[in-house]
Amino acid sequence: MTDSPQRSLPPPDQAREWLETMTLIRRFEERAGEMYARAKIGGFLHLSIGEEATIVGSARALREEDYLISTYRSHGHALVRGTPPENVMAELFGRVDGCCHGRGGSMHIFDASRRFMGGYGIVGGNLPIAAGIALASDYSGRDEVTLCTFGDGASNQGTFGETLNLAALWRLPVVFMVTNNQFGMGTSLSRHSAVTDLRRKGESLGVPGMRCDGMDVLDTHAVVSAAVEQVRAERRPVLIEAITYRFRGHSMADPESYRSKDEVAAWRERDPVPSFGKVLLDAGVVDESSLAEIDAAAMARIDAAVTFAEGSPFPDAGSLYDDVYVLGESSRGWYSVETTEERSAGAEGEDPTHAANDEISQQLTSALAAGEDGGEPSGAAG
Amino acid sequence: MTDSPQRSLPPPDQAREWLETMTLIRRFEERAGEMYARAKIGGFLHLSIGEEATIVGSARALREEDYLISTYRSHGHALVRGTPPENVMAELFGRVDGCCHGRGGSMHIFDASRRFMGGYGIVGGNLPIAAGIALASDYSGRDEVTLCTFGDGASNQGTFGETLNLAALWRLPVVFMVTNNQFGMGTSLSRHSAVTDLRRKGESLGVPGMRCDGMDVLDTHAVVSAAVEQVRAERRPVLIEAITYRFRGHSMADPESYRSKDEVAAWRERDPVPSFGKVLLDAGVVDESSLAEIDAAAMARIDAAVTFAEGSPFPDAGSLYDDVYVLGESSRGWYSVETTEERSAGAEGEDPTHAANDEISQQLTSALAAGEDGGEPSGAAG
Amino acid sequence: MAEMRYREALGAALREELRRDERVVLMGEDIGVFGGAFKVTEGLLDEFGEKRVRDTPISENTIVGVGVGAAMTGLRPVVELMTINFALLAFDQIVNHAAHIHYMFGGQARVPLVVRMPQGAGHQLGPTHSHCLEAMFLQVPGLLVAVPSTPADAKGMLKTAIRDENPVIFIEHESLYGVRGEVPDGEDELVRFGVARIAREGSDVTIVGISRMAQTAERAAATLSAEHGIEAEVIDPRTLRPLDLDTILASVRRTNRCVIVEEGWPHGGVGANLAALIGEQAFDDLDAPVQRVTGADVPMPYSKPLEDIAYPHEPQVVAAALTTFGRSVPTGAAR
Amino acid sequence: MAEMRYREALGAALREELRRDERVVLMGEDIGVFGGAFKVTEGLLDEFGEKRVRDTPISENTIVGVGVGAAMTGLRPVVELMTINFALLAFDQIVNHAAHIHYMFGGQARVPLVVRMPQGAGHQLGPTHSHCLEAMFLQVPGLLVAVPSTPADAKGMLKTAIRDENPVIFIEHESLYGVRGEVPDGEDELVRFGVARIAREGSDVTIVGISRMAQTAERAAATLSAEHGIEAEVIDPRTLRPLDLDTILASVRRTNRCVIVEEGWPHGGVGANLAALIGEQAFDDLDAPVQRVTGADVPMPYSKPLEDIAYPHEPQVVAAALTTFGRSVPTGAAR
Ligand SMILES: Cc1ncc(C[n+]2csc(CCOP(=O)(O)OP(=O)(O)O)c2C)c(N)n1
Ligand SMILES: Cc1ncc(C[n+]2csc(CCOP(=O)(O)OP(=O)(O)O)c2C)c(N)n1
Ligand SMILES: [Mg+2]
Ligand SMILES: [Mg+2]
Repeated sequence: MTDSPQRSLPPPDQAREWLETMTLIRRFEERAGEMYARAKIGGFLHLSIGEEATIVGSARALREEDYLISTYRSHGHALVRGTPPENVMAELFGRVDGCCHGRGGSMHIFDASRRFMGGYGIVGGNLPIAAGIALASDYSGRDEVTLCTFGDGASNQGTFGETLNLAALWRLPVVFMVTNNQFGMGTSLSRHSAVTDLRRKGESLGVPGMRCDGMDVLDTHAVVSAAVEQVRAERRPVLIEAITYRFRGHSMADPESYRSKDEVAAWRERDPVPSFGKVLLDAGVVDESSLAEIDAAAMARIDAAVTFAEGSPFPDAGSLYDDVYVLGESSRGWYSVETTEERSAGAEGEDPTHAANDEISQQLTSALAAGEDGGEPSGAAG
Repeated sequence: MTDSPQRSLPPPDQAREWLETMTLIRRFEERAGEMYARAKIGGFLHLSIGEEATIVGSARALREEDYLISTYRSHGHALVRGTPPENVMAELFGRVDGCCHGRGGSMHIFDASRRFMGGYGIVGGNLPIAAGIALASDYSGRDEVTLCTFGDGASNQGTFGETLNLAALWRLPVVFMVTNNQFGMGTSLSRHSAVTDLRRKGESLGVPGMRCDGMDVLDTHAVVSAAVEQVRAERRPVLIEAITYRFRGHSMADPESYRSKDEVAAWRERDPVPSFGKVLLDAGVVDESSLAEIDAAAMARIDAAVTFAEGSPFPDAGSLYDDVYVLGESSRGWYSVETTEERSAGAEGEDPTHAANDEISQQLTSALAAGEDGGEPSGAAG
Repeated sequence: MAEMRYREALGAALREELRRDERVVLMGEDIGVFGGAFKVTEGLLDEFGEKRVRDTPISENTIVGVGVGAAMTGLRPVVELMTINFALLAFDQIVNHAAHIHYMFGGQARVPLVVRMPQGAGHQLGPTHSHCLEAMFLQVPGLLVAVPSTPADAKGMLKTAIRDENPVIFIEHESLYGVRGEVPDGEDELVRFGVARIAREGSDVTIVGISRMAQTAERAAATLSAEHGIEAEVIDPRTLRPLDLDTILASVRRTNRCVIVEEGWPHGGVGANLAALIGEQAFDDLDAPVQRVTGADVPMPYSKPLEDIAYPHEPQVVAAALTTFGRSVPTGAAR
Repeated sequence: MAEMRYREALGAALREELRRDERVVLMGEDIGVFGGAFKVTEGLLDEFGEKRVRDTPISENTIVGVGVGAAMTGLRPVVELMTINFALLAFDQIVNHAAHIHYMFGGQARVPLVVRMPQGAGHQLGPTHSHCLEAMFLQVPGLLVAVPSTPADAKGMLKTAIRDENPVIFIEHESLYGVRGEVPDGEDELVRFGVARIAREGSDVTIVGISRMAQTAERAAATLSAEHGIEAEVIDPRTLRPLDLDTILASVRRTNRCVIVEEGWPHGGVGANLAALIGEQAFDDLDAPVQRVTGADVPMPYSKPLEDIAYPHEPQVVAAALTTFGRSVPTGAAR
């Protein structure tokens, strides 16, 4: 079923780290779900429970300098790259210590320092961006590969065909990985894609395909490693289909009426986290007590993340207009337009502690007025 | 090279009509080019000289009730469906008797009465529309097939992948035909598409491919007929690649620096119009004098078309706002917004005969004011 | 009359039109088996089957284009885009095709297509999922633009949209789906386009509220009356094309003051457009500059306290209305 | 100073920036072998090679997205869209991605991307090929929007755009490509964003002209002076974001009259935005309503006489200016 060239266990330390990371992701997601239920987290929350082997197996095929780019279902992708759970959780809580200072939320996680390039809310939106990142690597003569993950549903978006063609034509070092979790929201694979053998979906675009068992971290790692090294050497894209399943709803609001409990239960039997635990147990890499330790450590880390997130302040109202623009020397004038409204009051019934201060209306108008020579006329709001 | 199931000459009358139509299209296009050079025609003018066998061979595979939809290079598509050259030429001249009353011009030809569904200026824009037309046929239980033609360059547009997938999934009766004339503007096939065997470009989308020799009207007709009947029976899309070449530039403004004179000359040896003439001559369907007659008849018809177009008036300035909306009973209010400007003057240095009359400003504001009960307040411009 | 939610009113309109007219067909992502991202289409697949209630792949531009083609050849498609944010992928089919086909083909083809979608902030969906884009659609000749703010209008206007011969951009609001209101019974209770709704009569200041902001404006008007002795007239234009400018102008000519409230970005918004039109048509009637209350000129932040101050609430509307009387509200007291 | 065409000035800016900065890379349909649909990039492939001057497939949304990704990771991409009409296919990457990434990722990523494209009517390209869309881009926080109207500005502003750290929507005009003008020599002759150009000084009425309409406004001003004794001040804002509203307001405060001229659609256009801002900020200084002269509210017809009356020319600007003095022009005499 898969295109795994070899499927052997890595050195014990490494194998253990994979299990630790898969466990961390699992525990993170579970806790995030709880925090959502307790209204600590707002917006949409898309969990990747069930997809941990796909995430860890693929990301561990990358070098540190390689890029990873994902979708709105990306907490695990940040964690696997090393973003501290504290900062991811704080982002979900909308706090200043969130990895995007609370600006992006669950759908828009990002960590430039670890080359995790986001976190995009628009289905199919990350594919062209991945090609652009790979172009920059290639252009600069750097050896890096970009791993771009997206869903089965995304393979129907126009950017899929456009980007795969362009990447093949320009020989860009991208590994496209379709995380086939069998559904685009509530629409099952065969109801949204005419071709359901997704690894073939790049063939007509000049992108050869491979498949891996996304429930099996070893298989995923083996296939993606082969792909990454092939892409690195030949500088041509490939498409990998990872077969997996999300155990939870599409997002927290999903009643899951589109699939049966039996189907979910059947897939849960292949739960990638305990499965890999068992593999390591059987191989003697871990024993029962170290399995328990790994889980306890993950839980403790998530506890710490929640505590950290709770303790981090909300962004100051005065920061609302920060980073809309990079303010440079070459411009003046009104970057943003303010209307007569004063941003001085919160929502009806809201605690007024979030009230903005008077300075906001300064920031949003003549952004560089401060640095200006006084020669030009300056409006009241400037 | 092609997927022609049979490739026999049709009955003499039919064969002769094909040659007549190919000749008519050729002469039309040549004359349009001249009229453009004489500034009788404005805008962009995309000629299909060289592609006549593709146009006639494919369109003649259709029944009258089938739909044809094309691109900005579509004079031939209108003519083959029976739109009088007079009305097509008048459209190019921007006159009221143009098939779109001068609104669309060369890129936006349309003839609802003959089920020629346009003429679209946006590369790739007609594909989803074709699927929608086919949906309407299917939905209404009608037997019709839609033939959708577009260029090799268009196969890189997002709508290509999106539409082929949707059409395959919904089993829509569309024949997609990529008119591979080797270039998207000045970019050659291998420089814009990673896969150059375009008939394969639908495979990953669930749409099987065929190929025809687009320089040969018999081959094109045989392949497209097989495809149309297959689609009609099975109600599933197919993709046909027609291999052809445009002998002229992309549009009239094209210096053609991207290809060599030799390449053009080599393709011109396979000129589809004289080639088919020769076939008919060899088969005894026509003799030399009837060949000359066919050409003379085409020339005469084009002369008549030019005379007709010249004689047709320009649209009245007062018609500017006609048909922006279908004005219905269910609405009132300002459909359009007029500003203070009066549309009473032509361009600088222009003949003032085109000056709009005062009524325009009425039309564009309170469109239905006339039919209103007087109960509501009515503004000055209403 | 029956009380129902905005969401239910929309669903009822769809159901009734599906029953009434064989040509009506619904298409969209997850509108069938899933029942719609916001449950507007819930139950319709069961009642009308897969032919008429069609789940689509995630292909926004193409879905709209399929609607265009089907509309040109006899169907009355109602396309749901899951949210307005994804309409940015379909601008080509909406502007270059749906809006222009009737005109550019000289009136030969009609595009009786409805594109439904919700907009709006307030649910912490962050920068890519909180747009209010009515002002972009508003610009395009050939489109009609509807922004219903009550359950009754949601139903009556959606029915009108489906029966109209033009492409209609039908903009719902995520925060209104749960709102309840009285909805007239009857299959033919249409709400005409281009007729503004006077939500509240008053003679001191005109407040125009767009989409959800019509409700915010009504609350502000109540506060103005109770706390400041100011009687505001609240107008919900209902459609931005056609626009019932006459009703707005008549009100402004009486009140001599105007506040426009919208949730979208300020630069080039609906408010700017109305302010310009009012400035042109009622210049001498204005006793104070037209005030605009708009969303903040930023991508919508996720974090709750930032999101809260990035779109308008009642206190800002009250403050803007007071400004037209030369009264200013001390900072911090606006609530 | 050298005299050159607008087109050449743009080409020179690209050439100089390609030479100056290794990170600058051009991408677009037919910009290489073909030399550019409007010949702006002619010769650049020969000089800089395929690595830096890249022909792309016809995939607008993806081309812009590739620019976004490359900009985030160190390049300075300049993407050419063949015309602004095709930008409607790329609105998702422009709005949801290019404009919002810096903000939504908390300042961690920058998108120093330039998207160049021409707009405009006047060449009989019909409904799908004649749009003026600056007002749509103007709405979006995170974007800078440049609309140069002279060769000198074309060059100086394109260089500024390439060096800026923000995504810049750089809107050229098809009818300006052949226009000649003096262009300062020197690699570092930048034209700052947010500084309006006062094309002509005058004290009687302020005329703001957008994109090509700055030139139409200048001609109208000459006529106003010669035939009506009215001295108009003509302002070209050059960039719509950032906007030099200060300069416009200062002028209006002196002249007490304002006319805004744009080629795009009237509903929600640049003129509406400026009229609203002026109405808010200079209400008491206005002696007459702000006048807007805009393109007609129709898809652009192909036929020459219809196209001619569907976008503004000098006589309409003159008439609008006279209107601010209460003088009306008899119909038919506006020419
Ligand atoms: C352009 C766009 N259309 C629709 C949506 C709404 N939406 C969010 S996730 C989703 C399903 C995507 O499915 P898939 O690509 O398989 O990814 P998965 O959620 O299964 O990880 C949809 C339709 C969106 N975010 N963006
Ligand atoms: C969306 C879009 N992008 C770009 C263009 C400009 N353009 C017009 S025709 C053309 C080339 C199309 O090539 P192809 O599809 O092969 O068709 P052909 O012209 O060869 O018939 C281009 C780039 C356009 N009209 N629409
Ligand atoms: Mg999925
Ligand atoms: Mg071609």
